[in-house]
Amino acid sequence: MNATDIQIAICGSAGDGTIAAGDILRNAVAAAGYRVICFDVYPPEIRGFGKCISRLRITTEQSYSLKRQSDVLVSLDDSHTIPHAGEVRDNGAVIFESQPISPCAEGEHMSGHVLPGQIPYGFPIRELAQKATGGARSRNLVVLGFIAGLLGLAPASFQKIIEKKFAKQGPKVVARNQAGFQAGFDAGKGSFKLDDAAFGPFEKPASAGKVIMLSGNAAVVQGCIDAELATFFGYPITPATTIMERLATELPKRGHRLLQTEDEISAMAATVGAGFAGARAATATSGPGLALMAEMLGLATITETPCVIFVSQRGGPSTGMPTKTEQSDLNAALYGSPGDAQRIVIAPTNVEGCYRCAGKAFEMAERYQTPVIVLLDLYLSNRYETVTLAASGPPFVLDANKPLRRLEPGEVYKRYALTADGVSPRAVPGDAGCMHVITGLEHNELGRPNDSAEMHTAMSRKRHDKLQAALEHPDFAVTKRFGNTGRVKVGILAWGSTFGECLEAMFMAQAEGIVCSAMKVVMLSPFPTKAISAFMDDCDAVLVPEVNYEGQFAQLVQGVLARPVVRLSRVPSSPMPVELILGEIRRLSGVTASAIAS
Amino acid sequence: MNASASSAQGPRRYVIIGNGVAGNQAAELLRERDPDSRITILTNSRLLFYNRYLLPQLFKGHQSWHAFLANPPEYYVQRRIEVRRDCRVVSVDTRNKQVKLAHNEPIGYDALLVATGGRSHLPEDLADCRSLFHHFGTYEAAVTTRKALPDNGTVVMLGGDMIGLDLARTLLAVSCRVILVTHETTFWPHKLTAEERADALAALEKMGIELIDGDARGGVTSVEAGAPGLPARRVVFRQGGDLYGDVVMPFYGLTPLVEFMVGTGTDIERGLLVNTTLRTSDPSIYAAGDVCQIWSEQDHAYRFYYGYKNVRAMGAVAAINMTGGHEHFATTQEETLGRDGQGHIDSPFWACE
Amino acid sequence: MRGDHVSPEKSDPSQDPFRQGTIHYSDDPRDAGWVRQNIPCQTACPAGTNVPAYIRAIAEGQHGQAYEINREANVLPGVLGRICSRPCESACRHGWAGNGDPVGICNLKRSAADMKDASHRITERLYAPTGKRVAVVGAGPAGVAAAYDLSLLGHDVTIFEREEKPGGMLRYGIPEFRLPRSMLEIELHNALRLGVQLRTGIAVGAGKGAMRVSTLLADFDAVLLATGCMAPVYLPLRGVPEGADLTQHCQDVEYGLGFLMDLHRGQNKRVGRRVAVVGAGFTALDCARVARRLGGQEVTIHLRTSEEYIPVTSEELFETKREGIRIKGLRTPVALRTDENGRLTGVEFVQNRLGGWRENGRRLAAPIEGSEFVEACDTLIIAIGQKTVNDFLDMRVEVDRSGNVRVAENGMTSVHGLFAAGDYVHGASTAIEAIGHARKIADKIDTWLVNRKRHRMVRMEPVAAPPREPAHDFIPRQHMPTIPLPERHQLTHEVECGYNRDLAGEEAKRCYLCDLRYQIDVNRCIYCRACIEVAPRNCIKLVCDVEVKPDGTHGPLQETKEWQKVAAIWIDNNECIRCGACFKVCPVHCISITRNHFVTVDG
Amino acid sequence: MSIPIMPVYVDVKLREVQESGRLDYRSRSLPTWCPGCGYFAIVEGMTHACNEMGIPRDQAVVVSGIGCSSRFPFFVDLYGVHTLHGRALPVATGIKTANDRLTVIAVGGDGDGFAIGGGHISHAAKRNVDITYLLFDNGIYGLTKGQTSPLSAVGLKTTTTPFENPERPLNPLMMLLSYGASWVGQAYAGRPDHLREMITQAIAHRGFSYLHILSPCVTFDKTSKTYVNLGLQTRDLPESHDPGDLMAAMHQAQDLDHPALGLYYQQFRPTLGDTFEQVIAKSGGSSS
Repeated sequence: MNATDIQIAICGSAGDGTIAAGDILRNAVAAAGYRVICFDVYPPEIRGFGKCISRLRITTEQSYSLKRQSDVLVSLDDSHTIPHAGEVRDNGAVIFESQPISPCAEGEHMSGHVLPGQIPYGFPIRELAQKATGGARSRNLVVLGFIAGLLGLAPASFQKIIEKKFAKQGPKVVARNQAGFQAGFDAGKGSFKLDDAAFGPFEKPASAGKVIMLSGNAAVVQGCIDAELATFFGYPITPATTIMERLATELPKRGHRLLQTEDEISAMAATVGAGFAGARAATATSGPGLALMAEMLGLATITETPCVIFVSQRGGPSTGMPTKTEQSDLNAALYGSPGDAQRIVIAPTNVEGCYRCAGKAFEMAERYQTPVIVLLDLYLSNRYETVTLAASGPPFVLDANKPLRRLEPGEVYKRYALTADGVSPRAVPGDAGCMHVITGLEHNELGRPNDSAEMHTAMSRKRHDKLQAALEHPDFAVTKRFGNTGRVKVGILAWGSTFGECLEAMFMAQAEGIVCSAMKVVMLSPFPTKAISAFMDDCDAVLVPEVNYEGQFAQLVQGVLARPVVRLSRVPSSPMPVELILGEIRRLSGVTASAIAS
Repeated sequence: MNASASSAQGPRRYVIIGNGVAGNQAAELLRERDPDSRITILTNSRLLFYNRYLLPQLFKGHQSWHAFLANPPEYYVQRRIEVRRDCRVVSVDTRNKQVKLAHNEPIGYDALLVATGGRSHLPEDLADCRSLFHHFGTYEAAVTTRKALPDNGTVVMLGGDMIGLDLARTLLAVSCRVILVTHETTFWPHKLTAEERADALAALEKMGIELIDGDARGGVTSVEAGAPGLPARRVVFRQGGDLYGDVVMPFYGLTPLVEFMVGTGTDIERGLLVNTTLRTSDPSIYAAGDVCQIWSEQDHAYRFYYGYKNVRAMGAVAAINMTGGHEHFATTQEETLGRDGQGHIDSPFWACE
Repeated sequence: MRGDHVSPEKSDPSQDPFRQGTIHYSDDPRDAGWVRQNIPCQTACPAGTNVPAYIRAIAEGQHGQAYEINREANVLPGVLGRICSRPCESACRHGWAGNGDPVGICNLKRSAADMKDASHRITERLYAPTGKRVAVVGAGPAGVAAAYDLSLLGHDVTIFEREEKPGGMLRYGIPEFRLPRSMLEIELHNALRLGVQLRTGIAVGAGKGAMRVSTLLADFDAVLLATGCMAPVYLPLRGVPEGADLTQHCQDVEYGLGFLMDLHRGQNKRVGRRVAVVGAGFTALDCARVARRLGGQEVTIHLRTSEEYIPVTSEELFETKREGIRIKGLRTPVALRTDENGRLTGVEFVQNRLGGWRENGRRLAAPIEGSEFVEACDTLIIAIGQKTVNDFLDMRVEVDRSGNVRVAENGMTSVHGLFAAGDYVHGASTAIEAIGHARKIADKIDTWLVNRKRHRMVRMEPVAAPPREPAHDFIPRQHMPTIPLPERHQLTHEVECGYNRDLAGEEAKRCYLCDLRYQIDVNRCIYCRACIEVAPRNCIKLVCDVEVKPDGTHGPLQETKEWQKVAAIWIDNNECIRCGACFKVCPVHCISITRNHFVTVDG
Repeated sequence: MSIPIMPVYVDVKLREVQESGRLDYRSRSLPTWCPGCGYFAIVEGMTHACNEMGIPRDQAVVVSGIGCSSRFPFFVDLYGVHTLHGRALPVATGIKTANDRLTVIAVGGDGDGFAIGGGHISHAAKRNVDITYLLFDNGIYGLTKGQTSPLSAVGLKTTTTPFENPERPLNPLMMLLSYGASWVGQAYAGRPDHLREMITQAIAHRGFSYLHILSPCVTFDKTSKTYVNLGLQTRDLPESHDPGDLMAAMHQAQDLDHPALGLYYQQFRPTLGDTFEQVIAKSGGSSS
């Protein structure tokens, strides 16, 4: 098999254009038909001294996570890149500036850190940029060109992407950046190739459906659009901001509305208001914003107002680590409101899942009249993957409301009528004769305040029971098992972005002869007890890897099922390392489940 | 910023400029003799040390550079020998004991070994045609030359030192045509009498090399790109006449690579001048290999010594003396041009393990 | 509603009123120190040529103006543009580590002379006549430069020259293929036509029929000796008495300068097939190249030291090698080998090793005992230097150990009214050094004669905007076109062709214009580092300290990365390549540019 | 106008700056703002002001919220609190309540102050808590990479207003004047000398002082509040302006096209600390 599998890491200081370079690169290779997975790491400051890394894995078949070792590492800032020199494999390439402008102390130049097995490629990046463009700004494009030239990628798709990316800034800027790319390309092509990272000959595969390059957040936006989101309210917060930014462009084009409110409190309030008025409504935030929204989420739960909240998690608690990924808002998403705050929480595991979950979230919100939290994290929001969109069009139901029955003459509309499935037909302003009041106070079927024990019990039960149907929501897999079927030594149970790493680790373990399988859990509330319980029955040991300290999901599983699991809870400020999971699989495949339980 | 290492505190720092036979031999011995020291090899090359004497094999079939590596990467890891590749040395600050790299980084040293070797010499009157020549000095250059040479193609060799003649043997073996334009440097570094030279030239002809008497033709005046439909290069002679080839390669002997040492106060004539302990006029700087001119008591002159054995011996002597020993370099190398069984010339400079 | 404050009217920072300054003259030693430290070419030039100013003129296409700027310092620009030893280029900032190759200052000087309009009129700034009479002995570069200056200053000058024509070493010591005589004639004529009386063919000396120095002292108010270094330094050889003239000893031996002078006086010179030249200077190279043109087949230059240490430009060395001349180092001739007829068959050399350093920065060589060897040759040309002779004086003049005449602070020798300049004072040097020295002495003679004084100030002229473009930094040094090798057989065919207009324009753009001084107004700076962001190299620094030396120059700026210690953001003019990027980006317009040069003022 | 260009001697300047003592007020590490950012002028101005006023470094606290500007406490060598988005003023009020002797300076950006924290300003002004509030107005959200802010100009294209900002910006000076702030002034980062003077006055004022500082965001706003535009638009308050005349101040504050720099309004009235004392006095207690 002549499959391409190349991982490129570009590392620089904030302001070096590191992320922009990664963006052009991924779009260019995707346009050439490759599958890409990509994740950028960047600091909270715009400029200054923070480290940015853009990592891309480019493959012929879609991969599930980044590799531990890159094939090519590019340094736009040696002080940041030097600690990463070790991540390049033997015979891989390390590309760096050969003529820095200021003197460096001994040991501060990249060339001093290239390991013996790696191939150094020093070249005058800044000088080429200045020669080709008259300034040093285009260093990142020079470097991109160099990569393309060295690895044998055709420049045409790059030039097209560059043109597209800089078109807004005028033809001069486009030309300048293209010249920078070309200068780097010539230098890369002219360099004697000594490393062995190369793109093999590759036919763009004829794919069913449309293959596009999306970040997790962009996929969310695509899902919102395909589900015909009508109103959006938001407040900037990393790493969810790009959802609003994209929607700000996309919604008006479709006659829909977006408003940037003064804070998350207001954003959530407006979302509930629009939901009440019958429009598909959403907001997006991260942990700190979720905390501000907690009060208003409770209102949505008690008023049974459909609304969708995208929560992209970052390192917490409090302001925490705004530009570092973590899966530690699970508890806040599940429970983070006063009272029994029932809600649906779903968590996609890859970019394609972001698209599906986003669209399905609106269906569920309407179908079950509840806030739906779609739990992403920074790693998923910001990573890019190639996604195939079905040729048959969006797979979403555009009106999932329970049909409103025509009222008998003299009948009073019961907004919270107790029904078999717990869902009461919902009227919205404009529906004739169904005028009602929603309130944050506990209420009766009519929506009037009522704090009797019976009513509170009945309403609590209603709000709880109606959600159980979501576990059977049509065309939506709440869990899915991969790997070996039947009895296995080790079963991995995982949620969210970490599942990619789990799958990668599972494949590696299988290659080592370990019988194992992995289950992704997409729906976290209500809890898919049956499916998970059945999976655990098959496993000698169950491993739960997640990126938080307390093992929030493991706790949930143990709490619900009262069965032992092995926790792999780490907070590395980055995605869970594959080899860590693999190590645990290896360890567990040697011992029995009962040994662990004791 | 002051990176100059101090021998008073901490391990000694040895810096070797050059990644060839001499430098690597020295590094190995330095590690043996001073296990705690820090050893750094600086090289312009992007590759680890590889065997340049084997490069003619490239013309027998494709081989990646891996095949030429003298040591695997782990060798350097295990011996804690730092190899800084893709680094160009621009000067040496002998007062502060720092090597300055082109990217503006200083590398401090306690003892420095210059083992940069030589580059193929190009007479000044051919400087204008510099870009039209093909070379053989590095893996990259050799591969580029091989790619430019079609099957059964024609190679014009100018000069014809022993490095070139070694390549010529291989080229003949793969059915290439070799035209040699003779020059006083033909057979360099052998020193031949007029008789010996005539004899050796005859042997070359017998091997199948076509000879052009460069002296009689007044020497090469220029090399030009060939006209369309003709081979890629045209060589023009001073007394008139020309000839064509697919590649033209200068083999006029070697020029020591010492530019970065100019201005350091270290004695240079053509190469770095050293005594028989291979120490230069600067007590912390040694030199070994094709870059140094060694004082010969016998000849009462500074002279060069070539050949794998000599160069390796120099690396060893330098390393021993840099670590407190007192060894003198003495050549064991046969320097006369010999003959093999078929009467073909055979040079001790071709000898290689 | 507008207040008193004047805001910048346009985005163009050059419109900032703070920049609309007037010219300022300073005699603060720090400003003089700045100019000396920052304009390395001008500082290196013995005549103090204002290099940035004339290169700027060439860049603007004003070749005539460039010629005039040159002529203020050096009255023979067209000549020096061809044969100067170029101390300026060795000092040029563009040639500093990491900056590439030095600007072709000398080639540009030549282009100013070559390309000025045919109708170009030179300007002269004449003082009123003083009625004083000055005699100058020797019409070489020093004599001509001094005579020219003295005549401008209003004195009546007479030059006495031994040879038939003026020019000295320039005419008799430099081959025509390096310096065409037409250019020399014009510039000498322009230098002397303001009323200098030129009397050639008149030897000044003690001999019969010669003009005596004592007579001159009696007839003139002042006498300037500029007789140069015309006697060869003798080569000590085994079996030859010390100080003996080797040309008398063997007919195949020549002294370099004598060889060239004979040739340029019109003699028919011959050389053998194999020519050995001993010596390391321009004269040695010239002799070798002449020998090649006279039919020498194997011409070799033998050096005591090695190529690294010889005082010639690399271009000259390269052209010499291209003409097929071999250079061999580390050897000293020790004896001649002759056949039974007394004809030269070879030279015996001894092998050298490099020794210590001479005071003048040159390298010493020490012979290695027992390492003698013979190189066969048919002609030996000895060009190891010249020295002064004083036997023409008919009076006692104090000399130093090496026989050079001593001059006092006021330029006078130990004899009242007798001055000396050029190589005659310093020993053999270069044309530009001779000119530079002669001008200083001329100034002192003027002061002595009529008690006038002049001194230097720094003129600071505001510059509205950076005149350079960043792209100029990437222009490579433009090579001097030369005639092809086969055409180099004639002695009179000039080898170097000179730049054409395009080449000169491109090369002129390369000049950093080091006379531009970029300064930050520390009071207005907000330390935002926008300038550092765009700096092309480490030229703008966060500074905590600096040392000012007694001569007004600065030591290195002490940098810090601690915000608490950053007392100023300052442009390190030593690193600055005058690209102007900082000027354009400064948000509070606190960077100013001035053009700084020395001016000489009366009083 | 023609001023002779006088040479600047770096040795003299370095000594002058070092001896002034103002470098002591800076942090050790370099500010991480984008090069060219106007905020540099503000931190410079503040160190100048504190130095000139002789405020002991351990007697001053800088309180900030979230945003580029709110990194400010890290770049001065004073006590500092980096609080949550929009919440600088309440924290500052708490500090001042606990210890009246401290010099408390709240800093923040236009988003922090007038969007998420907008509700707090009115109350801080009303109470006349004796703190200085330096508001850095660059008219954009910098830290989250260029979204529209409440002070963004109409028509500004930002990432969240890709079809141009349709909303009128707030008029903060009018707001503060009407909230009853007892010292209201405006300065511009591009005029560092004037800015320095205004910061000094603002800190010196006893009561709630509000200094609005126009400052370009060189990274995300290339069209609106740029150095070029602000240089052209800003003007000085007329010399005849009476800072005691609230109506005149409001009149001046109306001109958003040509923002006037200087002290708009100043009034002396009891501070929050004074009223605490009054309450204590009324209750019959006495201060400790």
